[in-house]
Amino acid sequence: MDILVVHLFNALLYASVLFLIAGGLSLIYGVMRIVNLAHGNLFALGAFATAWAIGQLFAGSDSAWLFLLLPTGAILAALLGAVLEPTLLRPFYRRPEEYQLLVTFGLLMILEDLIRFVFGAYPRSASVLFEKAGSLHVGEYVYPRYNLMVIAIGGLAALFLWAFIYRTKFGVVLRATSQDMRRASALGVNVNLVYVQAFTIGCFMAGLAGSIIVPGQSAVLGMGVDALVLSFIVVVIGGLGSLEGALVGALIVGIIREIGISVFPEIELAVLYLIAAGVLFVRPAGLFGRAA
Amino acid sequence: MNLLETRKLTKYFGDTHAVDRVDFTIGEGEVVALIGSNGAGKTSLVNLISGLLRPDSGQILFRGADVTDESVYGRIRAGIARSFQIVNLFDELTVLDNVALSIFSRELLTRFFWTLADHHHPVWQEAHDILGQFGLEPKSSMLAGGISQGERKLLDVAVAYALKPRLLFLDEPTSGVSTREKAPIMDVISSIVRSQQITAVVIEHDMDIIFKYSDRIVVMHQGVVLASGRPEEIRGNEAVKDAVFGPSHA
Amino acid sequence: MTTVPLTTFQKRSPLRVVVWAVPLALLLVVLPWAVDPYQTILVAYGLVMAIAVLGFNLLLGYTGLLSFGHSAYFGVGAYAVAFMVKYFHVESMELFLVGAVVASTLVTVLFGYACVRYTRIFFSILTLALSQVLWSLAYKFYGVTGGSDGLRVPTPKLLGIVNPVGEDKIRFLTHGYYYYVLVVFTLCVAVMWLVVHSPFGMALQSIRDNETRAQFIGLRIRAYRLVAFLVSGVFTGIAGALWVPLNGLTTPDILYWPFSGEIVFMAVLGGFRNFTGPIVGAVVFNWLKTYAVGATVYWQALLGFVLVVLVMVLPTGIVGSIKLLWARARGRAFR
Amino acid sequence: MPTRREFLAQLGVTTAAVGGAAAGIGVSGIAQAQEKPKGTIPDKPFRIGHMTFFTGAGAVLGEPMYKGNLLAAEEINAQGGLLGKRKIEILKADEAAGTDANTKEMRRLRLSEKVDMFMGITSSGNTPALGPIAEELKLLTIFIDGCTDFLFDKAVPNPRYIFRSTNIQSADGSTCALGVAMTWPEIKTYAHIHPDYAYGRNCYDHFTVVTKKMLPKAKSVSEAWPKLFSTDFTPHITKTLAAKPDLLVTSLWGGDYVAFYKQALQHGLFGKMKVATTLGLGSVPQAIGKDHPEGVLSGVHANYHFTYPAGNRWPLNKNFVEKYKAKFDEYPNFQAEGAYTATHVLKTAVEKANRLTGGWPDDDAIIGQLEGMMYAGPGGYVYIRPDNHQGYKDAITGFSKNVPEYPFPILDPNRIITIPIRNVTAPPGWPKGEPTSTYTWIDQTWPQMKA
Repeated sequence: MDILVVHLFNALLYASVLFLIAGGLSLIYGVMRIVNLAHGNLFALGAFATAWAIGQLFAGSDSAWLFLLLPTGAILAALLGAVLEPTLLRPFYRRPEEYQLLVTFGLLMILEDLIRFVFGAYPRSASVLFEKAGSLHVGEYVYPRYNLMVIAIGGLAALFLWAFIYRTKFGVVLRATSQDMRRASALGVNVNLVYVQAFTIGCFMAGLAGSIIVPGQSAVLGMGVDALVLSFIVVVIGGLGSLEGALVGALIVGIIREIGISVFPEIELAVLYLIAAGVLFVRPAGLFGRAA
Repeated sequence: MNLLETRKLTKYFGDTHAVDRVDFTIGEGEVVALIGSNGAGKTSLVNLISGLLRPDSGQILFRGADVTDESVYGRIRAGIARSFQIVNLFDELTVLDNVALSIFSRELLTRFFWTLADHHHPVWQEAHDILGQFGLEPKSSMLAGGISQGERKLLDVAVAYALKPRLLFLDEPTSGVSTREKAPIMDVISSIVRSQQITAVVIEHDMDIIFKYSDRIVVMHQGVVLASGRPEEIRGNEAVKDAVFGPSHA
Repeated sequence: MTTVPLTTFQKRSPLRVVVWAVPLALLLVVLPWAVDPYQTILVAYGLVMAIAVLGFNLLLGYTGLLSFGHSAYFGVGAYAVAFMVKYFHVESMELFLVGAVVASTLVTVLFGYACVRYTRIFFSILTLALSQVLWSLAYKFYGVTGGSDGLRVPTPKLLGIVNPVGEDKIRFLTHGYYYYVLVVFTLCVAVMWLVVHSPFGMALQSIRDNETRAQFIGLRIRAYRLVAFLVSGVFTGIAGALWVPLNGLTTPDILYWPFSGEIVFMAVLGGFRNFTGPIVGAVVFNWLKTYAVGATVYWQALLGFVLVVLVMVLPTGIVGSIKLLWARARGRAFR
Repeated sequence: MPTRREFLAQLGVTTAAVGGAAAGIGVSGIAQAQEKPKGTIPDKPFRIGHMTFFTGAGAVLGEPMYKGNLLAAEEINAQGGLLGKRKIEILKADEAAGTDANTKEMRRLRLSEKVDMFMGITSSGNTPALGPIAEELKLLTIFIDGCTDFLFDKAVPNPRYIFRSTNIQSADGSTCALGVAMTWPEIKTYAHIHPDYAYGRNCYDHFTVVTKKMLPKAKSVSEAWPKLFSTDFTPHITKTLAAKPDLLVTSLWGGDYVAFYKQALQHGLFGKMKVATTLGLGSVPQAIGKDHPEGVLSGVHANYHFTYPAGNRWPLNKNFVEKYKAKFDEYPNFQAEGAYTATHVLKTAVEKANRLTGGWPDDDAIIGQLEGMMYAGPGGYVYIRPDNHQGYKDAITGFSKNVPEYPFPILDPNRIITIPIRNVTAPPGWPKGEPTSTYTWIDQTWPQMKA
């Protein structure tokens, strides 16, 4: 029985991180109709930046204040997003999708090496926070408290995002722009501003995912490419452009992965993709998607 | 026998009754004008008959056969073709290619991937002939995206005409061109339609054109057929005037 | 932006192609005797990739569908060969090619059926997701595929002849195998040229330009897209089969989605609106990547930078830009 | 039928703190005096293409390999180079570019950069790919690691140009299993966590076959196969905990192992079961923190740990560790030792060949000297078997222990386990088997212990 709780925590842990990444990807697509292939690298950037701040800048420190450094990566990713959107992506909105995909694919390759250049080629960790948080008892098992924090942050982010989009004025503007950019523009909405904000939020989410995951795990090169393809599974299941879809998709992927590793250890990864493929054949637009 | 007949054909968009239980018939060889104010349901009716839209209820009979559930492809094979109100061409292909494509498709030659398109000489000959009929031959090697609006409207009709349809829908063939150009365009289209004895339905706003070129006029208003008759009958119909031109017009 | 007409279907003399194709072909024929073996091997890689990109471009350039999952069909071709070696001890290159065609046909029909219901970004993401299914299978079914270690493929028999030049594999690659690739490449180019200049190819371009109107001249667009998808996938599968003996083994890397990205990259580099664009793109990319990897650990950034600049400044690619310059030089403005 | 204790003794599995002792005939060593070379030697640099992981998660294991190569090359160059003339020049190549890119790069190094020799390789996924290419290229090659049995069992069964210096991979799983059988014979259940690639599969196979013989009552109750270079082992740990085994055996290494043990600590895994690793302390020693539990059977790839053979008993090791520490400010791992030794092995082979032929010896002459060479390196004697070109040295493993001298755990100097390598690997002439020759050899020739 207790083990089920632990399995559930694991699934939620994975889902929280995936939701943050895939949710950001989906939000950006929903508003700007652009699929950012470099999105996974912003996740990686978040992880490396936070690991750098905690593991190197304040190496050796054991203070609880270190928790304040956690958002470093998220903020850095958001800043990068705020710069990238107007400079690199904006010229491409009027151009065919293949160019949009390609420019973000180019960005992916550049960011991959930029991270290597800035943070070095070795894995980085910030495990001091993970260790500080300690563990708690779940029946006969012990579970890292830090992982529960990650789940909480993921849940809070989902809640906050929902409130932001459905309960604030900016949310209204965002949704209006997402539904009809021209009409919103005619109604006096500064579309450029909305775009840069939406992109920044999306990048922030990806960076946050990287930031909170790194103390419990570590930052390695290539994590961005892997994360992107996983978040594609999430949005494929949930439906591109839908935040609800990203949430449900992340939960499904989190649960399936946990079951897959426990029951089909030989083919855990394949199980995930096979189920995504199954959803595709039945509902190609995803569970919450609006297909073209 | 009627070439085309719709029975209680209905299409809703939400609460709007775009087409509301319409019974609409066209006889062999007729040239019918379909008129009505904006939103009257003319284009929706054509979309339903040509297969672009699926009806919510009702039937469409073409030459006595029920084509309600037929695909666009099936309807085109049966002989229903259409042009578009907003020009719909293959802009990155040449004018000649646009027409030739229709002929290739009509002759089921587009399945051939083992012969050079170039070598189908009869097709190209026919395409040149058609462009000649429409007065577009001088433009044949230009890109369809690079000719004037009036020429594009004509080409749009030519592409539909090249399918050799039994029934041709022309959705506002002169919209978007200057008044001066309208008559020449209609003259070309009319002479081709008449000479080939094609049954045609023309959606049009310009009353002069309508009265000049059509055998019969069908008036739609708010999704229903308000009146149908010879031009001179419609000309005197007060209800039509109110519906189509607004009460002030009377 | 000026668009150079991709096709004017009538009155295109094959002679005009011959004028530049024949000298180029001669150059390729004498190549192994003129340059060092490594350059020949690189060109062989380039020609193999050119077949794949040529296939890919039937979808992007001619049908208007951007596949981000063409690694799947390349991988299917490669793994088909590896399985034939592993389970049936086949050695004949001709049988390999047949096997790759059969395998990639099966997979493309299945994937294509799901994908051609959608266009634009949805098509791209569907193809990507489906290719990753194959990647995960290749990665995880260790007993069958060798997992990340991949499967080895020994030197094949060409036309039933056991490695005609004896033991030396490098000589085999730069002579026997190089010419084999060159012949298959030439055949593929000829077939693809026929396909895109056939009435069928015209129909694909009409679908690319205007899906609705294509439907209303009586084209069943899904069927056409599916056939295009099939031809495209099979070409890429053939390339996969040719690639394995060159590489010596096949690993899941060629099924992973960034490899699909490289295929797209090659098409855009060469210019996907030109028939020859993919060929030029594949050869140049292959050369560029090899030297970038050798020159700097930051080769990825270098390639990424090239890609970004390319889509910003030269969206018509190498061939498109040359044509444009050529046209300008001759003082003839298009459009 | 021998008892387990008797059979272990037969195998020569010993727990002791002694260095290598007996010197065989014809043993070469680093400290050999330089003789004047015969004939004229060109002064063209001797170019070695060195490919290993310089980036990514594998770099913790790969970079020391390069450093070992570099250190040896500098020592040799300080004496004027190979045969006093040919300075060694190393061209780096990054193994992390992927298997397919690696095969291309090897061809480029040979055909375009004209390297005289190739060294390196960390991943056992890469040697079976590159081995045949090296043979095609007729490129003299000493693989340092990537030690899968598959290379010489299947991929290149009759090697001509390729050699490998560190112990064969099957020894890793077998050594781990023998260590377990000797230390914890009472275990009834065990669980696996292995990276999902050649190395993990190999460890799984050989641990299983040896344990089946030695501890027939012990059952495997759980398996987990995380992707190589993963960072999240939470579900794999949970699965293992749920199975409640007496022992966990894992072949995770490098950054993967670091992330794993930190996560396992927070899940209380080490308190609930014994843990045996094949490569736990085998990555750079300083990568593991003092929070790592003591008493874990900590593998060093059945190869080398810098604390053994201990300093005074085996000066070659003391000398090597000191030089390495001085130059790179870290301690060498088994790959640093492997590459260092391999470079000196090359030097010795070149010198011996020169004495026979005069002038710069051709590759065949060097190969003739490499085959069957017995060489004393920092890690003890290494013997290059002529039939399969594989280097063999006694396998070692031990138990993690924190000592005040080092800021990281080392192998407990009082409980080092050594096994003569010939007793755990298939002998020459044994037919090629599936999954490995050593596997079938153990399966068919080792006696079955009674419970």
